[in-house]
Amino acid sequence: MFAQTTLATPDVSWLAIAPEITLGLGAAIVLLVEVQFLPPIRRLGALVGGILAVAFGFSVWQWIRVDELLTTTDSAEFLAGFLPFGEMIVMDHGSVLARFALLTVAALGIVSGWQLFERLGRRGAEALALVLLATSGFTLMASSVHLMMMFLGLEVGSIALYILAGITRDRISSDEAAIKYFLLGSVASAVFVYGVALVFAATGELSLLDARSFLSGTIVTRPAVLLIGMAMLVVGLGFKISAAPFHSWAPDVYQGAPAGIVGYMAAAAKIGGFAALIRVLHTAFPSLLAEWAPLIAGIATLSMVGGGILALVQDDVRRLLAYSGVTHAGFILMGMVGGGVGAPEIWFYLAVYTLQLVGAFGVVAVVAGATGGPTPIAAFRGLGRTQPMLAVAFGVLLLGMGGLPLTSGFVAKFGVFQTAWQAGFEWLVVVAVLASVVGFAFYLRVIVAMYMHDEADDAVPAPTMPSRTVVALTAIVTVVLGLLPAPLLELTARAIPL
Amino acid sequence: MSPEILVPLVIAVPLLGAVFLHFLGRRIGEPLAGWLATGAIGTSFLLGAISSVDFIRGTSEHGESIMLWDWMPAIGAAFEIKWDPLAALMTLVVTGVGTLIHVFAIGYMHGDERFARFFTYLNLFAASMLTLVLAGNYAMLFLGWELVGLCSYLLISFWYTKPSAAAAGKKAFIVNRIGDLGFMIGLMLVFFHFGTLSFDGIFERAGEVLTTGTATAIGLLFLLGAAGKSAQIPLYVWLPDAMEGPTPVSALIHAATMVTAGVYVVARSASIFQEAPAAGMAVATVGALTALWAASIAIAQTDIKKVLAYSTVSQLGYMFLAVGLGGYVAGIFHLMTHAFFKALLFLGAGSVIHGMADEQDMQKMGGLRKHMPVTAATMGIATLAISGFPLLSGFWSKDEILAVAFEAGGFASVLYVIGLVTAMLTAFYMTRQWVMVFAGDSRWDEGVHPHESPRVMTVPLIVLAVLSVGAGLVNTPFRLGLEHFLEPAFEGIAMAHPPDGIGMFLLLAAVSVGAGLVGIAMGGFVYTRPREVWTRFQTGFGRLWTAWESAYRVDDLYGAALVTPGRKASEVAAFRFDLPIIDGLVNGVGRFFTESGTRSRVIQSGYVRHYGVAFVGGLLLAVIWLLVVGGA
Amino acid sequence: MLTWLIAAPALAALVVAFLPKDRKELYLPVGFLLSFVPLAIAGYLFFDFESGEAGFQFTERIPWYEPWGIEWNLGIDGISLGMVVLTTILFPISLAASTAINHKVKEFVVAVLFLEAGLIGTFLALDLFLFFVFFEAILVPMYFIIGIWGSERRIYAAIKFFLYTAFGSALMFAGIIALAFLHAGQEGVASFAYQDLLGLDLDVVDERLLFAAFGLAFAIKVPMFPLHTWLPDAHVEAPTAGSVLLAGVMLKLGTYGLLRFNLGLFPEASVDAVPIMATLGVIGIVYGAAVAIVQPDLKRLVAYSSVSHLGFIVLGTFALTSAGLQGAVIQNVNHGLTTGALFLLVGMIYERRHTKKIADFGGLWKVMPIYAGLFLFATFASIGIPGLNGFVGEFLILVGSYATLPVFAIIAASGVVLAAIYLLWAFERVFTGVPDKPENQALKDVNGREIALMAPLVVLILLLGLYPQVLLEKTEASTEAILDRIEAVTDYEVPAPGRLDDVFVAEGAEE
Amino acid sequence: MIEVTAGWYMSLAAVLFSIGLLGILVRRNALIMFMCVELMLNAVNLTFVAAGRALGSLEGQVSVFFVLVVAAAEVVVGLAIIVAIFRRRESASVDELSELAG
Amino acid sequence: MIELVLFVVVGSAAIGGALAVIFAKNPVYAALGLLGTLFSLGVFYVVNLAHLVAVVQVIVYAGAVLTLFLFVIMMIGVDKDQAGDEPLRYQRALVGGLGLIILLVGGGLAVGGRFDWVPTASGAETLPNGTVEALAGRLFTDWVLAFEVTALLLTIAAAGAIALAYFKHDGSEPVE
Repeated sequence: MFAQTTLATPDVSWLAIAPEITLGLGAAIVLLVEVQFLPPIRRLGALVGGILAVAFGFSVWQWIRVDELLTTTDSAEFLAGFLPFGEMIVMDHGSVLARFALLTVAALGIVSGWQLFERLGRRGAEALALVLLATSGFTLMASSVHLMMMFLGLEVGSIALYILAGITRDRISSDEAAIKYFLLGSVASAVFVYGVALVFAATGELSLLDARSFLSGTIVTRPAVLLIGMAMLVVGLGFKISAAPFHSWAPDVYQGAPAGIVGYMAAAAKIGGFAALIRVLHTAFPSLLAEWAPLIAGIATLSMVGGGILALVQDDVRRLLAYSGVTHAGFILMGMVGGGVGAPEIWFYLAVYTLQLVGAFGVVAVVAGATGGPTPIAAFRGLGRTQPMLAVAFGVLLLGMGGLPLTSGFVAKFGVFQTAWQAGFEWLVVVAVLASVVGFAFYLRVIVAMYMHDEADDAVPAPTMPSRTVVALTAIVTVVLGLLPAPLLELTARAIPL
Repeated sequence: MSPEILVPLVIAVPLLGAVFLHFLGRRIGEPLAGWLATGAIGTSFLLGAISSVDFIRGTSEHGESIMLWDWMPAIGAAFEIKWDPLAALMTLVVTGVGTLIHVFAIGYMHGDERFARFFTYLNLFAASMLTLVLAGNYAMLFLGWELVGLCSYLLISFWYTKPSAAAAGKKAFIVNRIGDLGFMIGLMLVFFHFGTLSFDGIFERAGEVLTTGTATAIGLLFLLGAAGKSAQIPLYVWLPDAMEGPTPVSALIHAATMVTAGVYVVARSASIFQEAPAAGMAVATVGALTALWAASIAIAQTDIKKVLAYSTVSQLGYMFLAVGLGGYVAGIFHLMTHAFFKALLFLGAGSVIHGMADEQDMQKMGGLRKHMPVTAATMGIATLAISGFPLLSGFWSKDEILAVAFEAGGFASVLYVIGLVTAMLTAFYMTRQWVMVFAGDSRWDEGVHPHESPRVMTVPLIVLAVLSVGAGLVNTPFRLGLEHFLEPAFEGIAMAHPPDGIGMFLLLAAVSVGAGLVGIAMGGFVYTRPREVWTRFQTGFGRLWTAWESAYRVDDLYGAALVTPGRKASEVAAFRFDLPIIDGLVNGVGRFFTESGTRSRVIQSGYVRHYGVAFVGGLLLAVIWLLVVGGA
Repeated sequence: MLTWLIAAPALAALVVAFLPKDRKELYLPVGFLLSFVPLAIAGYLFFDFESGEAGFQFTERIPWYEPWGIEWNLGIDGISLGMVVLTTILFPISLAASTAINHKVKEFVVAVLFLEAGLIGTFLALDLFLFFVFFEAILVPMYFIIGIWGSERRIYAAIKFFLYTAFGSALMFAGIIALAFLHAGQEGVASFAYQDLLGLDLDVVDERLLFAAFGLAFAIKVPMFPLHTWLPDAHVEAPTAGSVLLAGVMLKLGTYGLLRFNLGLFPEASVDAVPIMATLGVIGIVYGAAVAIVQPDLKRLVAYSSVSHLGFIVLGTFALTSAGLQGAVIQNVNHGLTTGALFLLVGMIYERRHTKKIADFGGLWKVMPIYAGLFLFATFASIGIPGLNGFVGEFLILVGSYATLPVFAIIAASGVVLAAIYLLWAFERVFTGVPDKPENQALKDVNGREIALMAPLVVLILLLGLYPQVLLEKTEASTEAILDRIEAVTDYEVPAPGRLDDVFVAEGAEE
Repeated sequence: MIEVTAGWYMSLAAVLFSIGLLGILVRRNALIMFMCVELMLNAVNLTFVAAGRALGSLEGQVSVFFVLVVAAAEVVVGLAIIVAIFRRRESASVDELSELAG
Repeated sequence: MIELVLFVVVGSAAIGGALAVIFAKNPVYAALGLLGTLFSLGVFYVVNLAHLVAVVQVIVYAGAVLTLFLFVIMMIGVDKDQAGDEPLRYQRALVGGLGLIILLVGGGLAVGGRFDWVPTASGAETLPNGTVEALAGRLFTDWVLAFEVTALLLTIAAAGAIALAYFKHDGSEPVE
């Protein structure tokens, strides 16, 4: 009786989503194992480590596969592998890079914040699962070439982060962080999806590629809807990357959320947000570059200057890092004003910066101590004498964020500066170089505290082995990439989006 | 041996002496250190003498320039020696007088804890002075020029624990520097126009390269420099203070040698001044005025060394008068004779001070004649010599200068009159000094037991006395030995000469000798009488005398006009401008940022709904921007 | 070779860093000994250097990351040679002078050695990107040296120093990027190599902007009036070694940069900028000296004297005559030696009395004659007494700049007088008179180590004063080359004093 | 007669969206702020549907489903957070949560 | 004609409900206002040929979500602290300003007909009256990945709810 309609199955490329599947299943497994066996949290940690490793392995495989695809002549095979699932997501170097970055950040974040997970006890399992899920969400967001897909990924990531922000119950400020993050975040995503709707209304397309071809094909006589939609997309993502004036959540959340997880939260949101921003603006609206480039430049300026000035007067290192994150959002946005050509520099900057971020928050977590209490700059006094190794690493990381030559931060800054200059935004570069000087000003305040003041009253606990390793690792990478950036640069150089 | 080797040694020997004494002087100690130093400079006297034989014989006319090594080739500066009669003469004077003063100093500095160091400086000075006179280019000349200044600084403030001495040394150096400023600028011009600083490169082409304008400029700038070194108006103020130094220093540096450097430079640059008569006249005028000015001050001084100091200034004025008018031989001639008798005077004064246990106030002396006969006799001779007593050295040289001035005529005849008056004053105050010190009855405090100085000090006095008597004979109107000797050095220069003819000579001589005798008579008449007479005599001049006594209060004037305002100015610059304004601005920038930071913190009020407002506001801005740019 | 010259101190720093914790007494000696390695290399370079050779020697070029056109591009010429040698000489001395450092000795030695590596790198780098890397990186060790081992207001001074200079170099960084892309625009490929960038033809506006960007960075480093106020603070607070290196080498980055990059890359703009730069230079000379006169603190006084002396270098540089440039180059070295010596001496007295206030002293000559002698020597070197090095540079500069900037030269000459005033007055107050204060009477004279520290400086001061040819003959070709380039690309003509035609031109000017 | 184009519906949606947006700013009860978010999401849905119809594309309607799902998930989490906070401090006013500032 | 009437009536109802949400003193009224809006939107969905959506709208939103809201409202008590006062200074003014701007921009666009837009070529074929099957087709072919991702969402929601709101009976937390 029922009319049999045959559905045309889309090209399915399991490889393209293998990491996400791993993560998703992994999360489920973690939860189930926890419920079933109540294992010690360490076991779960090992398990999560394994999951991340597997996911990373898949990503590497993807990378290789992408290289192959790019060499194939068979267009069908190419499309099937490159744009699987009805062109919902793309498997290109950019998306794989995003996976590398996010997985690394997740691993390091968990390790450096391990104390927290141990303290969470049974809730630790949920926390771990949520980290995995958030990661998968952001990877999807980064690899999607379809607005709704992007929205879903964004939500998966964000909602997980809202929960993580409020997951610890020992501190009131954790609640505040969670609710602020959640309310503002959901408004932002509402704005984003409204933008999706408007773009859909204006172009009739949700797929970025189709939208581009539509826009390149037709002259939009009444672009109001399209433009408003675009603005809303930019704003929605601007919130995720905490660019001024959409940054206001960042300081409070960084300060309120448990120290152990902030590093990951900040880094993951930035990676996903920027990956999406590149895709939306470059893949869908290259024809409107002239319109949105100035807008991006404006946001960048506001972020660099405003963030810098506010960071100058912070007393809590977490807030300081939050505002510095705002300035960094501004710097990274500079790489976008030239369109897609800046993508490699953006990716380099993201990789470098997020590593430093995680490392820095690793230190913060140590100083915050088990309770994840407040971390005023005063708490870092005399760290150079009490915890020399920690202090040196932190100093390196801070100077790296400041963009001091011989650190990776400098190379990264140089990259985005030159793309902006190439794009004809000389004034933006001038603003940026001056802003980076302001940057030094507030990073130095911490260094001053560490090296030029006497010890604080309550001694800083010795860092645990895991966090020690993470901090050291990130610091070393910062220096090494500052001396020999070429390998990573050659990697990111391939990440030109469609 | 040929000068190429010997002449460099003239400089090298005392220099090595200085270096040696610097490191080992303390070890070998007194008096050997002194004898070593004396030996060093004595050696270079001999070397100089040997090398200048040819000039005296007249076999080698122009001498030669000896290239040692490159210094600043970009501006034609090298370590090169110009060995010509002028240099030779200066060398002999410097080393000759220098040797005698070294000997004297051995006795004078006896017992000083830094005995050896003193001779180190003396030798260093000798080397520097010789560098100055032997220099083959202006750069090297300037090298010596500055080094003698340095040595004079070291020697004036030799007794540095005396604040006055330290201050005097500093003052001397800085005032000299002001002069050097002029000299340096002069050198800049020279280099700019000649492209080199080497004498040979300059003097041949002076005529073709220089216009009167530039020549005058250079000349005046050199005059400024010379005025600094040779203590002429307006820069003479350091010399009286320089008397803080040990007396041998005053004799050597501030009477015989260093202060004559200015005269030497003018003579050396004759070919430049030739292009600039105005500059020459300026030199002469400055000289004449200084002569009178200083002489008038000397009249009223009661410090035995101050009298000599102002007298030196005044005599240097004579030399300037001469060289300014082009009477180079006359100038140099007087330079030489003056070196002898003024050195003698200073040493004599030193001997007196020595014998009087460091008493310098002439009012506390008198009647020393019988206690220190040698000193008295020798100083008497010197006094007569400087007063231009016939047939003594001063007579010949001074008369030649006056004669030159007379001959030049025109404005110069005014200068001649000034010179004449000065001659009279000189005679007066010198006689006054001698009488106050040696004649009359003793006025010294009890406890003081004046005694003749040891042989080592008196011998130099005697030698110098002989020279003061006889040195004049090298250049008399009847036998112009010095003139012939120096001529090669001034080849191509139109030199001013005294009028020819014995009659004229006798007439002028008579006039000046008359002036001198008047002075002597007056001095003798007043100051052999008891004190009341002097005071009546002095009060007779009223305010004028006090003005002289206080040296016209020029120091106070400079202090009020230059030093204090300068200090004020730099204080304002440092504490009213640099710190509050410039640095204030810098810190202001920093404060601006932090301030704006603190102010903008209110935006981050912590109220989520405020954040919402910010968010929505941003959103609207973005929308509106895109709509506007997108042309919707 | 050059790479090793940079690497040697860096490696030395690592060696020290990995010395065992319990052998504290080793840190300083080891660092000191290792700092002779770069000195040896530099010495070799100096004697192997081809005199009369205008171009760069011992060059090394290895691409760093082609797509961006950045390279590891080193070379040395007459202008940098002197600075490199000076640097390598001053470092062992300042290390040996740091026995008073009693806490965090290891960190100190490491910081100093890294600073050396950075400074040498800055002088050798021919790739502008690389140059900037070093130029900025050296701020950190110096920042720590001032901030950790300095005196009371060290933190204020350190931060001020860091931010002020970083601010200056920020715009230069933009300028460097701009240059690279201008090159890309003309040659198709972005390049930061000095050799390539020389070939650019810039339009007037660009060139002036770039000149300004670079100029600002270097003017702050020099420091030129009115950007000098960080210097006194930094000097006063820094430890002895810090002051010596700051004044001796770091400030020279400014003058070196002006000479190498502003003159080298932007000849047109340089010629146009002569009035401004010369004015600032002369103001610096007079103003610095005037302010120095009344400074109550010895180090502040010497710091302001540096402002004054470096004014001479700026003037000489922008006089654009061969004598002026040679003077500037050699004065760079001279000032390093004399001021270094002065700071060493002040440091010695500070270690004994823990004060730098002139008012606290008096009559020291009596209690420590050798010290007084050394101080007097350095003082006169700084005043510019002929026969000592200071004179050679200043005299060349003055005589050289008269040809093009007569008025400026004349005003500048007055700095010579002022120098005598402030230095001798200070000397008088510190050393002469009787030592009335009890704590001064007990002072010990300099010991063997301290004399050994000063000895090389004294020797060099005399050597460069009496026979500057050792350096000048090597620099001449390079300075001439710069002038030739300026003459080639602009209508400016370097005056050759003494040429009769010039003389007549000058007459015309006078009438 | 006037024809009701999709533009009308979209305008209506825009109005609703704006109301929701401003509502967030004026209400300080977390729950109600959260309702405002729902309001915004519904405005989005209306846009999707209307536009989808006008374009004759199903994508609009499909999207609505996902928006719904997201909304549901958000509700769960959001209410959980609100409840958790309420447990601690007996109030749902966000104005009382303003320790973190500056 | 009917559509116009519907639009005016229901549309005003929707707006009314929305306004109720942001102005009602009592959270319950706010919830009911929201409910009204949801229903009116359901109507519009029907009008716009999105029947399935309309149904889901009513069931899911009105049925589930709203109930949940009301439940929580009841649980945490209906606090009347939402008096007319506004603790934050300038807040009202700011919001008013923003509203005004929105009004101006939106109004301007609407008047200028700018917010109206041209249905594009792809809109040639019109939707079938009854789209369930077609929807299913879309969902399970091209959108299948998105469909799966919603699974992640729900997992998160579940895990999150537990993590956040899970307490022992004594009210103390399992952590301590």
